[in-house]
Amino acid sequence: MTEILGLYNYWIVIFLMMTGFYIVIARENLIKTIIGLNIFQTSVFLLYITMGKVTHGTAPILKASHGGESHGVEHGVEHGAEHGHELHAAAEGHVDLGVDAVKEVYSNPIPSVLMLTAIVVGIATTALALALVVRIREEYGTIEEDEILEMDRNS
Amino acid sequence: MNSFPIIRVITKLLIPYILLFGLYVQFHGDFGPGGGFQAGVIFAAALILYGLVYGLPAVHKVAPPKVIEKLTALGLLVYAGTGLACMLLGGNFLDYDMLNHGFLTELPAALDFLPGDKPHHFLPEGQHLGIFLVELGVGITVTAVMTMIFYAFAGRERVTT
Amino acid sequence: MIEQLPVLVIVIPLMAAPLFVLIGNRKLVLLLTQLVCWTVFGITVSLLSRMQYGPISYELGGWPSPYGIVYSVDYLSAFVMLFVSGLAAIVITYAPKSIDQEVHHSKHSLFYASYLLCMTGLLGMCITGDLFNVFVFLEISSLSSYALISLGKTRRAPLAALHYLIIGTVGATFFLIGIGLLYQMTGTLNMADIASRLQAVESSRTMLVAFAFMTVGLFIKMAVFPLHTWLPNAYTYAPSVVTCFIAATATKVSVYAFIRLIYVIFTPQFAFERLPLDQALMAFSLVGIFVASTAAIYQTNIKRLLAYSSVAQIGYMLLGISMSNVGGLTAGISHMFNHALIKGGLFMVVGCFALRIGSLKLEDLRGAGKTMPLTSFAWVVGGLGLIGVPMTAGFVSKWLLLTSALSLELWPVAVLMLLSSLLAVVYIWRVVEILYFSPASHLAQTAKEAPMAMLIPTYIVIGSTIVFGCWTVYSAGIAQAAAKSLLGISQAGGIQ
Amino acid sequence: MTPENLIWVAMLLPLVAIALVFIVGEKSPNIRESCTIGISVALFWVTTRLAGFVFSGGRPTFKLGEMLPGFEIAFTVEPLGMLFALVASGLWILTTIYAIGYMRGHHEKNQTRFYACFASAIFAALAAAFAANLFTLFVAYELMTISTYPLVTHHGDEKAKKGGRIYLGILLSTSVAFFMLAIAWTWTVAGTLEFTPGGILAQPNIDGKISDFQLSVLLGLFAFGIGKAAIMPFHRWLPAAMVAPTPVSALLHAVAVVKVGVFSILKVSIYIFGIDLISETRLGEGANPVMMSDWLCYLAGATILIASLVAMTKDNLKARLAYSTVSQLAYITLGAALATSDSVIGGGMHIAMHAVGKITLFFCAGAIYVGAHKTNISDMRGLGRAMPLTMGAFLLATLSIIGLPPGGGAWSKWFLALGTVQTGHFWLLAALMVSSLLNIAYLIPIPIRAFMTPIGETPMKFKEAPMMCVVPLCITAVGSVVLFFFGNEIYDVLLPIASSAR
Repeated sequence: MTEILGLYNYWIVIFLMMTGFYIVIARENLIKTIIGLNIFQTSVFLLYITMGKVTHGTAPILKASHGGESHGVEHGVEHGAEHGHELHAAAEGHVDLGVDAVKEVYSNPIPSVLMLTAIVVGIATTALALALVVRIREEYGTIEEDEILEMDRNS
Repeated sequence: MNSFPIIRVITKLLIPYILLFGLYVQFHGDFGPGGGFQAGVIFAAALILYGLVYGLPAVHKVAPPKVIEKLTALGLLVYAGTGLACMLLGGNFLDYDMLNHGFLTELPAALDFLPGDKPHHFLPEGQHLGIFLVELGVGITVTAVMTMIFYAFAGRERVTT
Repeated sequence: MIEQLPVLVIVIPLMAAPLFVLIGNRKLVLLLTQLVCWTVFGITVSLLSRMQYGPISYELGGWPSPYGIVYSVDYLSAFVMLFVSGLAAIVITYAPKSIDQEVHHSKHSLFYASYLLCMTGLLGMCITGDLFNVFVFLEISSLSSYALISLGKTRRAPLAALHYLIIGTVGATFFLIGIGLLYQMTGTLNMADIASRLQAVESSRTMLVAFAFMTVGLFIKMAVFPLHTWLPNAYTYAPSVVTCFIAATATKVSVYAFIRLIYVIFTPQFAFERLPLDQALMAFSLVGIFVASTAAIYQTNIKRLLAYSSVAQIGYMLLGISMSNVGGLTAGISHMFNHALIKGGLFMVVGCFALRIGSLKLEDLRGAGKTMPLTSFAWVVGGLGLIGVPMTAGFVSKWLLLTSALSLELWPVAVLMLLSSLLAVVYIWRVVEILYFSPASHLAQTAKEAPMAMLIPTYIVIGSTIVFGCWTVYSAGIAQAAAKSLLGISQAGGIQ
Repeated sequence: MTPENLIWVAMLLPLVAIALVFIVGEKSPNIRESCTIGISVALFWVTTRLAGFVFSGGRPTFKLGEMLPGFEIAFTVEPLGMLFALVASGLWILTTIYAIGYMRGHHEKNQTRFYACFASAIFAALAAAFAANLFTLFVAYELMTISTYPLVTHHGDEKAKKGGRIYLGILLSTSVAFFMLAIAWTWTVAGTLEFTPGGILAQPNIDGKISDFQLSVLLGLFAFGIGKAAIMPFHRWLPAAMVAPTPVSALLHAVAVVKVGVFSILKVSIYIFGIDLISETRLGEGANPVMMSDWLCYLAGATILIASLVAMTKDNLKARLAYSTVSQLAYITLGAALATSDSVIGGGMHIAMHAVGKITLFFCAGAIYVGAHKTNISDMRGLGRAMPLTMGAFLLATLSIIGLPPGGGAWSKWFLALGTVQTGHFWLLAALMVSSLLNIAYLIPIPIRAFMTPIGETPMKFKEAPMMCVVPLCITAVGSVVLFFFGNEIYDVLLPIASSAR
């Protein structure tokens, strides 16, 4: 039971995903289709973000004592390698940052960062889709797909 | 919505703070949470709010569509230009470490008298400078794009069916 | 600067696109677009010529792999980039007159910017070694192609673009889900790193789900048979130039991504031995070839006819990929190249017809062979390539496919494949008869021959299908090198 | 010039002709046609030079390059191909002269396209004749199909379009569906496609890569895949192609196209299977195992008889000749399928004999059409008096086709009959004899009716076709008789291909 309930975030994701997908498939109204598409995309954002969250973890901000110094001094590959390693460790959920053995648990920032990009993509898609719908309405005078197809068939 | 004085006044009061908050988010981007995208959206929110309340002509005066269109491109160019600059300085694309300039990075002695904790950096360099520039570019583009989307939809004629 | 070439492929068009918006002058932008496209083509040529010294990898921002984003160039990606950028360049050289007629002047600079962005996205998908980056570039190319398609003259164009957008976004989101699940399992996004970590994970359920999502997502993007519904409308209603470019390159790049997915990330053992994907692919592609070719026979619009033929041709590529031996993979990869040339060329011919006749209905094209002899002849040559007549590029890939099917003793596949190419004879020859041996239609009678500025690029592409039909060192030869290097990765698993 | 150079010069000449024809174009037809004639004469001279080398035992080779890894475009000249090339290039001269008379007499359109396609068909025929491997042969074979399509649909009307559709449809379908499959199969089994004396499939057969039964299936794929050989039921394209102008029917459907088909079948049986493999592989258990090619022999026999019978029913002269061609082509296929050295030589000989005879008949049909505007045999009553030269030539050629001395066809039929006896196929011998009778029945009445009519009924308003038409047909008619006296020479020339097996 706990296994099923403990994964509640996935249940939510799946529920949203299917809701969105259903709307995309079933709705004739173009705007509603786009809304469905948005819900569908959002569910994926949630999937990523919940995946990155580590229980009791905080935001992954490096303390000045650690991050601040290292940034100014190290360069290039060394720097990158260390940085990458941290991120990588964070990805696995248990993080041991800093030599002074301060055990702090961070959430994995990468999924959130990825989603930032995906959100941008989503916005662009939605904007473009809406723009297309506006043009369609100007041309056909309706945004009901079945009516549009009917008009196309007749013309 | 021109005829609701309360909304007009409140909007006028709100907009400076929205803009200020946008700036905060923008310039905090290379230190902590925040950055160009969020800042851009906040900025654009201010413009859109203005447009909603005072009408499209008013906001066109503040941010002419032509300018906004060019800004979209400009922001992207700032971003890519930063990467290109790194390349021209001998590194890989977006290798910010190439942006180290060694100019006024430490606080000058003349300013020692300032009270409080002394900041680490005076002028950002390397990674900080790179991220700052990139975020700036992103901020400009996002502001412009968001506003442009608003313009595009708000500027359409009403269709009569 | 030479070591910077991999990133320049992306950066140059990416920076040029916003620059165009700033410039805004129609003529200047056109000139710059052509300049950029040819430069990028030059870079990809030099990248490919460097392949004999081994693959190149480029670390973005100096962050080493697997932490940073890596651009990696090997035979396969260099080859695909070469023909994508090459066709982009030749199509844009051909484009001005056609665009002048079909796209409103105020939109030209935005059109060229979108064109470059689309190319950037396609090239990026090829070059990047980071899985999430693939998604980003996929969306860049898709978004710009939605925009380009919606610029078509008829009012159906926006609707076709919107349909494509909805289906395409669902596909891309599926791909994104797959990436997420893979990331969850391996904690990395670098393709090579994922591959090595997946070997440790015995095929878990997550892996299966991830694989399924990504495969279906890409199937939508490459218009594999039952998921192809967006393609005919999108190709038909887009401006001619856009159709030339997208039809020649976009689906091929998705096929490329699919090859990477199977051969680099999941390994063919997983896809073809543990899962019966090879049989499924064969079934899908054969059914697709037959259904789409038959559909092509019954079309009355020449662009839609070619669109259905594209759906069918994707089947041949997948057929080759599903064989998972050097021969089959070589056939699949070289068919990507050959078909890009042939279909690009044929759509360029169609663009010439659109310019001079103004209609793409077959009945309006009747007798165009008299008034537009050069254009019509280009159709014949390209059509022969599509059918797969010897000495044309199409024959090379079909021959490779046939021999490798026989070497695997896939008799039914070989026979069905040959029978299916007879369908191509029917739909190509139908048009040939209409062009040459029918009483001229009202529109075709008064048409003039297409301008040289369009005919010369068309003939370069069509001519190259003959050149690469007779001389295959740089088409099938490179495809074979790519296939070998792909299978070299999986040789440990004992795939032949 | 070395023989190696002669090969590529020979193949280059038709290409030059294409270029010249296009450059000169409609502007000055006289120059265009003299170019074609000049080049065809040059080509004939080159092939005779080459023939000198080849018939004295040389096997010059010319490699053009690798088209695909492992698949070369290469040319090697051996006697059978040389004979075919000689026939094709020699008859090209005559056909060109004839075509000038015919096309001008008829005011045909699109003559530039006509001559260009003609030259490219000759190019394809030469490439096929010289092909060193099956792959090159296939490429040339397809090139032939494509380049002759515009000739078939030359008139551009609905009937021509329909004929062209059948022509292209059957030839392309069979070659793609069967021929290509057969080649790919051969390649996967044998690892080579080189034409090798003694065949390349014997070793894989011993190694068990291909069973006896599969060999038979492969032979079937080849026989049906080479649709140009017009084995029933894939013969429909040949009558359909008769919508073409007569010179086209003459050269292409008596010489180049159909002969490429049977030539390919001979090549395959001699150099891919090897006649020993065909004749020694037996299918079935028990006391009476059958030869693996038996079914093909009987199919060819059936084609011979059925096509002859169909020919009798045709009143249109060209249609009758077309079905006669189907029947005659099956002789050659029969020779390949019987796979004895005599039958193979007979088949090879028949390529030359039938070509010269049948082209004469077609020339005559065209001349009658030009001179008297008649296409139906029933209308030709008494024409012999008006057109004595034409009908006389017709009679001579008829003798050769039937296989009566002094027609050249007598020899090839003789060797084919020998082949049937050697392999014990007495039913086929009977078929050959019956078909000769049928030939008499459907060909002889034509000249007889033309000459043997009372003078009163003779319509005297017709006269001979232009000299450009009549001279070539007289030459070929004489040629078909002359060949009878050179039977021994041809036999000696072709002997190496049959004896190379061991």
